[in-house]
Amino acid sequence: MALNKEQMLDLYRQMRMIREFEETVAKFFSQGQIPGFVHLYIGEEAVATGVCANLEKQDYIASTHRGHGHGVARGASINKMMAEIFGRADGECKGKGGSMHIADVELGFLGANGIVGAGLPLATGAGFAAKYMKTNGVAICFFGDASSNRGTFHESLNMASVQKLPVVFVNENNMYGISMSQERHQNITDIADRAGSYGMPGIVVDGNDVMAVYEAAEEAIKRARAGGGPVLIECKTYRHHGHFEGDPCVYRSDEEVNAWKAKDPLPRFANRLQEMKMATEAEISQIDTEVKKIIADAVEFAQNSPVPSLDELTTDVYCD
Amino acid sequence: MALNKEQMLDLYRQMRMIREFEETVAKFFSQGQIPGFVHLYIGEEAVATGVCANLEKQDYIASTHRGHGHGVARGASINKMMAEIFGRADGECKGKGGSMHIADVELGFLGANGIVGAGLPLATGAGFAAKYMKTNGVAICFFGDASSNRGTFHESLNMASVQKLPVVFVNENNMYGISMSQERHQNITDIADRAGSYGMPGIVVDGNDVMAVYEAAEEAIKRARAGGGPVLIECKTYRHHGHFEGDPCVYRSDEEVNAWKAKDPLPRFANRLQEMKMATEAEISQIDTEVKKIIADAVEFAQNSPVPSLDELTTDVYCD
Amino acid sequence: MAEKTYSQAINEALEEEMRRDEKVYILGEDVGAFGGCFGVTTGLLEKFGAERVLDAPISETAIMGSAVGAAVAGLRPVPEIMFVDFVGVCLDELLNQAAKMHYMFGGKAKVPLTLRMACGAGVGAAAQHSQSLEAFMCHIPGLKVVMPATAADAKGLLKSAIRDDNPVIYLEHKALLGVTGEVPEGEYTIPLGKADIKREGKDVTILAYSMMLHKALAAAETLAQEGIEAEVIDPRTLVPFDKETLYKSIEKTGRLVIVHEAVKQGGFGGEIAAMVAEECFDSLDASIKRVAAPFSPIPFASNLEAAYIPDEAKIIEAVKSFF
Amino acid sequence: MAEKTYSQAINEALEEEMRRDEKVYILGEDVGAFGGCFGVTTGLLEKFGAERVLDAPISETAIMGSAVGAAVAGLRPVPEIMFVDFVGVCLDELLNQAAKMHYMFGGKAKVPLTLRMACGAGVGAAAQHSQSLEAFMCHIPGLKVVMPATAADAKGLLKSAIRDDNPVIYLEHKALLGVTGEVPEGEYTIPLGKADIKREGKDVTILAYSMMLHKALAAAETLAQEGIEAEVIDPRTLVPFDKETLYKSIEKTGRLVIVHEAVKQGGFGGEIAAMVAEECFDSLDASIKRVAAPFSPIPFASNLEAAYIPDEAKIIEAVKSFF
Ligand SMILES: Cc1ncc(C[n+]2csc(CCOP(=O)(O)OP(=O)(O)O)c2C)c(N)n1
Ligand SMILES: Cc1ncc(C[n+]2csc(CCOP(=O)(O)OP(=O)(O)O)c2C)c(N)n1
Ligand SMILES: [Mg+2]
Ligand SMILES: [Mg+2]
Repeated sequence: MALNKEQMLDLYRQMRMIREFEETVAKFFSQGQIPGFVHLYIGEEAVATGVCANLEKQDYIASTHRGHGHGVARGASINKMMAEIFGRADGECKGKGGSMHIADVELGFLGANGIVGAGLPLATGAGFAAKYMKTNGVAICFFGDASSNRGTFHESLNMASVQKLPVVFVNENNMYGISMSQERHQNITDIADRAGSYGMPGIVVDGNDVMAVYEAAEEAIKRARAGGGPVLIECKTYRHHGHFEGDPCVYRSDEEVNAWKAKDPLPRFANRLQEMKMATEAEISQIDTEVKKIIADAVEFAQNSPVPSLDELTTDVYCD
Repeated sequence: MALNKEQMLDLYRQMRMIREFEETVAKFFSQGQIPGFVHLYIGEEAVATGVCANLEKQDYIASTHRGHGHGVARGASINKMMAEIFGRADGECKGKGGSMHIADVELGFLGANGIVGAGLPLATGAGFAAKYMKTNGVAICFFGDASSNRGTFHESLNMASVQKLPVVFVNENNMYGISMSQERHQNITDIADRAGSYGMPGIVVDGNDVMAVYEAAEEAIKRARAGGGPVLIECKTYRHHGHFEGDPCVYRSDEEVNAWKAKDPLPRFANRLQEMKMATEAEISQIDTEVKKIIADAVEFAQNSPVPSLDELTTDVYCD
Repeated sequence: MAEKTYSQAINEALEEEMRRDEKVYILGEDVGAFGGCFGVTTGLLEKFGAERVLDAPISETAIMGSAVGAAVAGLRPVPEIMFVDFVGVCLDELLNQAAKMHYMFGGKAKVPLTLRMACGAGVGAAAQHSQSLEAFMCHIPGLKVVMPATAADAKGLLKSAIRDDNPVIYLEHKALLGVTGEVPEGEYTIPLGKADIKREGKDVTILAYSMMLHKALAAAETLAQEGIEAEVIDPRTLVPFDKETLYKSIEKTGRLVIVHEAVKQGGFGGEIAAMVAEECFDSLDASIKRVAAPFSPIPFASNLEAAYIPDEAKIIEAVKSFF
Repeated sequence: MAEKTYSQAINEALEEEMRRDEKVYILGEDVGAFGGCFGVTTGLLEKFGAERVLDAPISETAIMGSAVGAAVAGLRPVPEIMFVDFVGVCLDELLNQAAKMHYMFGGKAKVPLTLRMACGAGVGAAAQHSQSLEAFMCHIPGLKVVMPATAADAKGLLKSAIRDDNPVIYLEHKALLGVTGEVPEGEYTIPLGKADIKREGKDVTILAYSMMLHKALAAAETLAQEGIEAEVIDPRTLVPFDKETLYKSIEKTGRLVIVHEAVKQGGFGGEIAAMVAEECFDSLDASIKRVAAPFSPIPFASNLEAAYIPDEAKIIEAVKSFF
């Protein structure tokens, strides 16, 4: 279905929101205001944005260690996400989870995950629940290129296929698992080809083109909702930052990074919007300004939120 | 390389040895003389036989819960194997392992294994060792159709491919994982197709034709020894007995079983030998008689062996 | 009340809970037409259909992980992993997903699932099919751990486990499956975390669970003939653990023997002994004894296996060392 | 002797053992050019090449399982799993393969491998990257478990682990990696199973390992100022465990505090307490105290994490409860 102007601008706004969110997190991390590990999504915004724009209320997403972008795209509260990353009481998880465990189950966001490949069976189960309860929902699983070498990938795609579940597996191929380039961690070029092992369709898409991602996801999700079973979509993309903040990136060249920065999904889509006469430069920079404000407010929200009360240490271990 | 008469008769003898071994185990199990779980290889003899006939001293095999046939084909002592299954002190493992853990590491037999799919990374490691130590050896991994759905399958084939290891993965597709038929446990017909996910060749072979298995394995092993990397060979076959002794087999029809029994690898190869004028009926029945004697002797050996001394309970936990 | 096997009691609990709540479903290898490796799920496929009794591929991480995902999304899965020995192939789904989600997400996720697994030795199944690994599970905050010893407890505890909003590990001992006992019909639940005094006594407390309860009761009968009255406590659930019942008994008897089939070193008996040594030290008149398996894998040969499994004689010996 | 970090000491041990024995190789995620997630393997790729320092795909079952296969086939692998938290994705390869092969095969197989994993909290890494899971490993017959607390011990124990013919679990605490100490140059080994009395004292025995040793030593200094002389024992290896050194100390002090960072319930401290309560009861003048983490996942927020990790104050409080 062709997108209208408003929808197109929403895609842009969403990507900008992720970018601004991440750059802000990077800044505060470098200042020592954020503890732990932080994995940023900068450069990959088109994937989460293009996929999640297709989702409905009853749908689920499972995410990864690089999860902020997925949360933003799924519509999780920017304020609460930021507060969570700062480890504050008003965070999505009361400050108990942090960057690697941001979640909002009510929104169908099954959480970032610190265990590579752990989201794959979770999404499979959420898809099973949708089918079982006939909610007409789908489950999306985001996962990285290197994660496609974990056993959970294999077991989950096989099970989803055998049970014909409404699950769309979205591979974010940013060409590296930490320092391991794809050609060193697997002897194939297109991860989408692995779909054949499970008798499901596998599709390759330009992951830096938000429209292309949107359309591929649209078709796969439609198919899944209609009972057609799972699909594997591989989105070729790149992370601009290191694996985690602080990574000196000895394993890749400046040329490679620059070549990919030239394909940055944000200016690319901004230009396209203008070419298509969907937006003027002024409209775009207005969005940028609005987003900046939202993120700045989120930082304020986070910084004003208290640290969790020490009573919280041993609550939420069990529910009654 | 074309096999000569002696080699051909050896293939037959090996298959007969496995068959006789297994039928004997079945008999004593049904009499309550063998404890625990027993999974028989009857019907699948051509696979282990055809593959192992290609092996050299420095090679390794990793096996499964259905491991007697692999042990026999690798040349493990018939007496000690039988004694092990009876739980006696003179068994391959002093009676501590039993049917599911028969092993003879000096012979390169890395053991039967009670954990489905566990042999895959073990064989990968043995293949790695061969390459690392430049022994010119290869490692073979036998595993079932249903085992190809475990994560270890995926991780091992990917690693073997990336490291270009001399490993041949031999899938024994007997169409069932316990009660689950292949079409219910995976949405593909040929498991060999999964090789594509790892950029390695995948070959389908008639697993009830010992010559076909021999030839496919010969080529794959040659390639692996020459540094060409791993291969996946799928052997289509069938188990005549239940999953384990005592299984009433409610999940499959008599017609199906009978159709496969008509393709029994033993009479089939016996006929072929006669057609090829490689053996007379008399020669074949002489082999059968010799084998019967060897197995009868093994039973005697086992039954005459004492049960392990109670001191053995806590030895061999650590080596010094 | 009808006489039923432990296995039938489990089957009955599954059936009743599936009838009571449509969100309950079963997922595991060969749980359908085959009825499970030990026949425990026999007949459920016929009663509830393949949508609620799902045969799974041999993919334990997908079985467990999808159960966690489905639970978070609102279902009440009852996955089966055939043998607790296999828990190592899908432990991450328990350790880092099911157990931690409620906490990591600040209380916003619930993971109401009950994982059934067969445990224990005694059937010649050797080192990889005979273990008792409850200690792993008891060390993971967020999990509950249930180990019934009788048919009635098997039913009542399983029904409670399935209704619990937390991930519950339910370990059924394979050598108990055929053991019979009186089982209440219909609605019958036992709260998780409540020990049961299976035999009263004043001279010594024996704490034993699962298969070992039966050996402890037999030992107690023998000891009674020699004038030693043992109180035999079955904790039934290890997490949460009913300290009160145990401490009260120790106050009375002053002596404690802990019995479990798991390897002694690092077993849950150590935790219980440590708890008692910390919180109940003044009630103790003597050292705490543990009767448990030696620090070795489980051997195949029948005579070795029999020597491996703690038995009546070893329990009696431990008790007598006090007198 | 040179002052080195714990991390450098590990690196040095790896380098020396790789030079000594060609059969030693390293396999893990990002252990090559990246130098490992924490930089511990920095420089080894350059020294030994990609055939002996192998970057692996994210495939922990293949990393562990292939290491087991290679060990049985004659090599001495030193695999790295980045965080002990990930052990659940490859536990079967430890539990049912590496640990049991020697026994199951009647003594005919050897599995000489050393698995390195980072453990511990204190860096804000939250629930799935901060755990101390040694209790699992200590409950598995066939494994040895090593947890060094100082740079010198890190070196000496790792060299012994690599030379050991059994599978050894070597847990390095991530918050200790940068801590410095005197490290002997060249050949320097410490036998597995030998505790070290890190501080002598007569009033109370504190048993602490890994990161907690340092907190125990700090607590002991504070206590000394108040006239309480604590003996601080570092077991260094949990399996095999040096009971003798501990029991001797308890005979002298009559009081025991066990400190570990792992969750208290089901932690290895329970085993130690139980051992003492069973075998050394008469030497005890008071109940056995354990200082350990609460029964909860590890929280992210820095203040919660700090409250979670056992500290000097809690150790002092436990000791003082005796006096
Ligand atoms: C099971 C497991 N193994 C290893 C890690 C450490 N680790 C975290 S992220 C990562 C790389 C993931 O690469 P990829 O899947 O391509 O995702 P990307 O980081 O590129 O987005 C690794 C090895 C982990 N968290 N979990
Ligand atoms: C990890 C694990 N899961 C389940 C089992 C139980 N089990 C033993 S054999 C088997 C079926 C194996 O099927 P397949 O791989 O096709 O081999 P086959 O028995 O047909 O030779 C199952 C489920 C096991 N031993 N290990
Ligand atoms: Mg990547
Ligand atoms: Mg099969």
